[in-house]
Amino acid sequence: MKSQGLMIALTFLFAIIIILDAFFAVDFISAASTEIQNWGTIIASIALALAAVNLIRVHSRRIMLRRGEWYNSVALLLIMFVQTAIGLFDTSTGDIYNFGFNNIMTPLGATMYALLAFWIASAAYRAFTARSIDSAILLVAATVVMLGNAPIGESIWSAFPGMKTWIMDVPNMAAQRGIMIGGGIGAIALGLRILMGIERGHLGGGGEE
Amino acid sequence: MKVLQNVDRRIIYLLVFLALAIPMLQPIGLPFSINESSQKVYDLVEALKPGDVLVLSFDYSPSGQAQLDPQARAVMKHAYGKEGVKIINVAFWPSGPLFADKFLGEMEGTHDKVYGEDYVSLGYVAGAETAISAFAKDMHLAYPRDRHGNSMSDIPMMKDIKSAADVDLMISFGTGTPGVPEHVRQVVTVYGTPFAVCMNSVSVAGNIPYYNAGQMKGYLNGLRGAAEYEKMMGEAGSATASMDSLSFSHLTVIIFILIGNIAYFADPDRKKK
Amino acid sequence: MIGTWLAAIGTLGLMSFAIKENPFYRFVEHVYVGIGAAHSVVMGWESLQTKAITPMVESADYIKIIPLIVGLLLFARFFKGQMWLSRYPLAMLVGIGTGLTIKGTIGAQIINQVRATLVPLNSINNIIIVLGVLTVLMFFYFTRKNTNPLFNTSSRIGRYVMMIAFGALFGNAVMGRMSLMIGRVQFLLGDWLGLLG
Amino acid sequence: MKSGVMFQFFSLLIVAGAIIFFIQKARSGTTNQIRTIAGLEAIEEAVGRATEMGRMVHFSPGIAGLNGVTAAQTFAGLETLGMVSKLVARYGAKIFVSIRQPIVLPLAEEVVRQAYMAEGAIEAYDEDCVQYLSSQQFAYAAAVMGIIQREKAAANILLGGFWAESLMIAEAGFHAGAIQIAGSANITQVPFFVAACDYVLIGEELYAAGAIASGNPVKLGSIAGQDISKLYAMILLVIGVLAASAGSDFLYDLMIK
Repeated sequence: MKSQGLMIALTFLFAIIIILDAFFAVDFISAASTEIQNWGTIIASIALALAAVNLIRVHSRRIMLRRGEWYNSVALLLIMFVQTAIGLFDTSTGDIYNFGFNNIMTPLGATMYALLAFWIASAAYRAFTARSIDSAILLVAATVVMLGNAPIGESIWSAFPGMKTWIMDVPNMAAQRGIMIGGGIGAIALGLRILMGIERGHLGGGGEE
Repeated sequence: MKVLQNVDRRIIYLLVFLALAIPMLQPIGLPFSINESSQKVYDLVEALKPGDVLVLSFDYSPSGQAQLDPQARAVMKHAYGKEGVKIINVAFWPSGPLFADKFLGEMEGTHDKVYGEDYVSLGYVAGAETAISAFAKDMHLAYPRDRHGNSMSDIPMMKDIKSAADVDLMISFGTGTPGVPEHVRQVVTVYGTPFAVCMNSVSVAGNIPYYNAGQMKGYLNGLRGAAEYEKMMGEAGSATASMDSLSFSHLTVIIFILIGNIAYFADPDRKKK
Repeated sequence: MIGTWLAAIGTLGLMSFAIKENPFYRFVEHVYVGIGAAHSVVMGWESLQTKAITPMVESADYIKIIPLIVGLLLFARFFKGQMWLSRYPLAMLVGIGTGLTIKGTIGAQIINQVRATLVPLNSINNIIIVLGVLTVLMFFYFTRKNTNPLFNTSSRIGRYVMMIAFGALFGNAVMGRMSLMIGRVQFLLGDWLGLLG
Repeated sequence: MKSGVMFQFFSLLIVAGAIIFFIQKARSGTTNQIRTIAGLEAIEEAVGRATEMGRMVHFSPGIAGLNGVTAAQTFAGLETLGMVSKLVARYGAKIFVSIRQPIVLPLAEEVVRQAYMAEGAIEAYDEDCVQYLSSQQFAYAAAVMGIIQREKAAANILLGGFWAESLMIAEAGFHAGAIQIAGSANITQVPFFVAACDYVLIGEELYAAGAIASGNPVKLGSIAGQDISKLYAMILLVIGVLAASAGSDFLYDLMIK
């Protein structure tokens, strides 16, 4: 059963059930589509543990070989095991679990990306220049949008919010729609290449913008 | 001019920090207007009638919390104050349910909704777009139990609510993927559910076509959107308090771009680079 | 109280990266990765209870054993030579995902978007919108000769329209990034130091 | 058929048909002409300049891995890396490739080695020119910034999936005075590239660049099929807008049939 053909057939079958269900009202296809989508959520639930297993492998090796900053690996695994244990016994609605979530995970996650405020200011100062027509248009539009967003813009000139709204709803909308249509066609093409068995080894991803 | 280009980056960081911190300590309270897109979100919630079903989907993580928390707080307060509206809290990001719990905890005693009768927390289901699609298609099969372990069939308010077609308004608090496109693809397009979004600022520009096409009926833009919602509710909160900081940090960035460009164009070595 | 201090120490630890990459930063970063992974496991387990265990125990829906076993095959990748087994759950997930993308995209992102652009050319804004969408599509039209004047002009216009859009994106990104830092500064000055009214 | 989806269904048939047809046609050897992509053309100039100045070319294929929807960007980045390293080998310049995902490292090494081999310059290939720096997003960015500044890179080429680190790396390259060529399909990062770089590949241009650089017929065929689908959207648009201007909503109504 190592055959790639079988896997591609499986992928194809699951995809076609969902596509048919979208366009045709057939009871057993609808039921099958509902069932496999719920299967998908079950498999995805299990997949959430993969990262943890991977971390255990990487960091336990680092600790055993006393490589690099192995004590950080100890900290990583320790907090991972403790918080997981609390979560499994106390559930994620429990007070102890929420203590860790609210006082460790949330502030750290929030700070990680908050640093971008610094990076963007420094890049604005040192690198963002209007050296071509492209970048000149971009910087002018960006400045107007910034003045439309920040309350101080309104205090300087009451027309800024209106200008911002126009940029967002007219030229920005048009460009984003063109990109969206092109990107949508690209996504369908990628899907077709997967179903044709040409493109392999994809798994849906996602993250913070 | 060379000096201007070689200012230590840490000085820039410090200036940004001060631009944020000083207005917090010495607020001036610059006035701000309400964007039409935010007004629409408020009006959608305001127009909910007794018996209407509202779904609140918590699709963000700690990284987006600074923008999404104030939005969610304001919108939830508004929604839970609407008499007779049935509210379903769900999440398609793993941190979502914990945020929802936090706000429900804060609001305890301020509303007269009863768990199971008027509102329910379904919690998180993995699978991103697949989970969204499964939820929209059949909530009872997608969530055999709620977040507290109660069987779905034992929850009185869910008796007549089967799919997204029974929902009168869906609001997503979202910062990334899965987010707006996934909800539009699997919920709005299929069931025609009215949909509004509270999102982080970075996502706004790219999602505008959905707003223009009516697939998204309204949206809040980041912290500014939250402040506008607080203003419409008539209750200034943390977002309103941060508007001066937002103003001065923007001003700092604009001034930096100006100085950077002056230095760049005044640099005689520029052509030889 | 202890919680606020913990959060403040962590916040400052990560912020110290702005001054210089340092050992304390790396320690805090490891803690973050650890607790983040724990959160995924816990929420994954609760999702699994909701989706697979409850139906099997309460409604005797034993067919859920199939995805459960197939899902466990994901871990086969950690055993030498058994990697191929973990491709079965992936094949299923990819199949479902691809199906949902294809059927969702054609309506939401293509047909409905084109439809919303079918406006009469009776105002400047409508003309800009129609021309904008068309020229941006032209810009992304790749299989053509470089000498085609119609395409060259229109894709240049498309490029400029996109630059305005990128400016809008940029402006909003600045607001987003600043808001994140505002959240942290509010925490440090208010919740931790108690300096804010 | 369910109500309201007929037009979508037939459109899907047209789009899918065009894409499949052109992929099959390309597989059987038909080639398509593709418009030039300015950023891709500029790579030769950038490598030439680095050679003259005796400073290195920095390349990053982004921070995405080989799984998930963003993998396509990594592959497009690696395909262009092949072209970049051939030019580097031909001119006798120096290249440094920064890697964030361990799984991408062996692939990138192989691409560079193959390129040196193809140019008959394998003895000039430096094993350390492809390096894994860190798996953590910002630690990776900090390491890349350090390298670009220390070595005063003459060219900075960033092609692949980039997220929040994009502007940090682009700022470092700008400050080092490098010619910067960047591209990503993550539209949210493109504005920062436009503001700080000399040439930018926008969105799908990245995939087209990868297809051109590698000459992969399936990808080239897919691009041709996608273009036909875009043409279909444009035709609908033109007809519908003209009709709407003349007061007829027939297409507008037909599309929700």
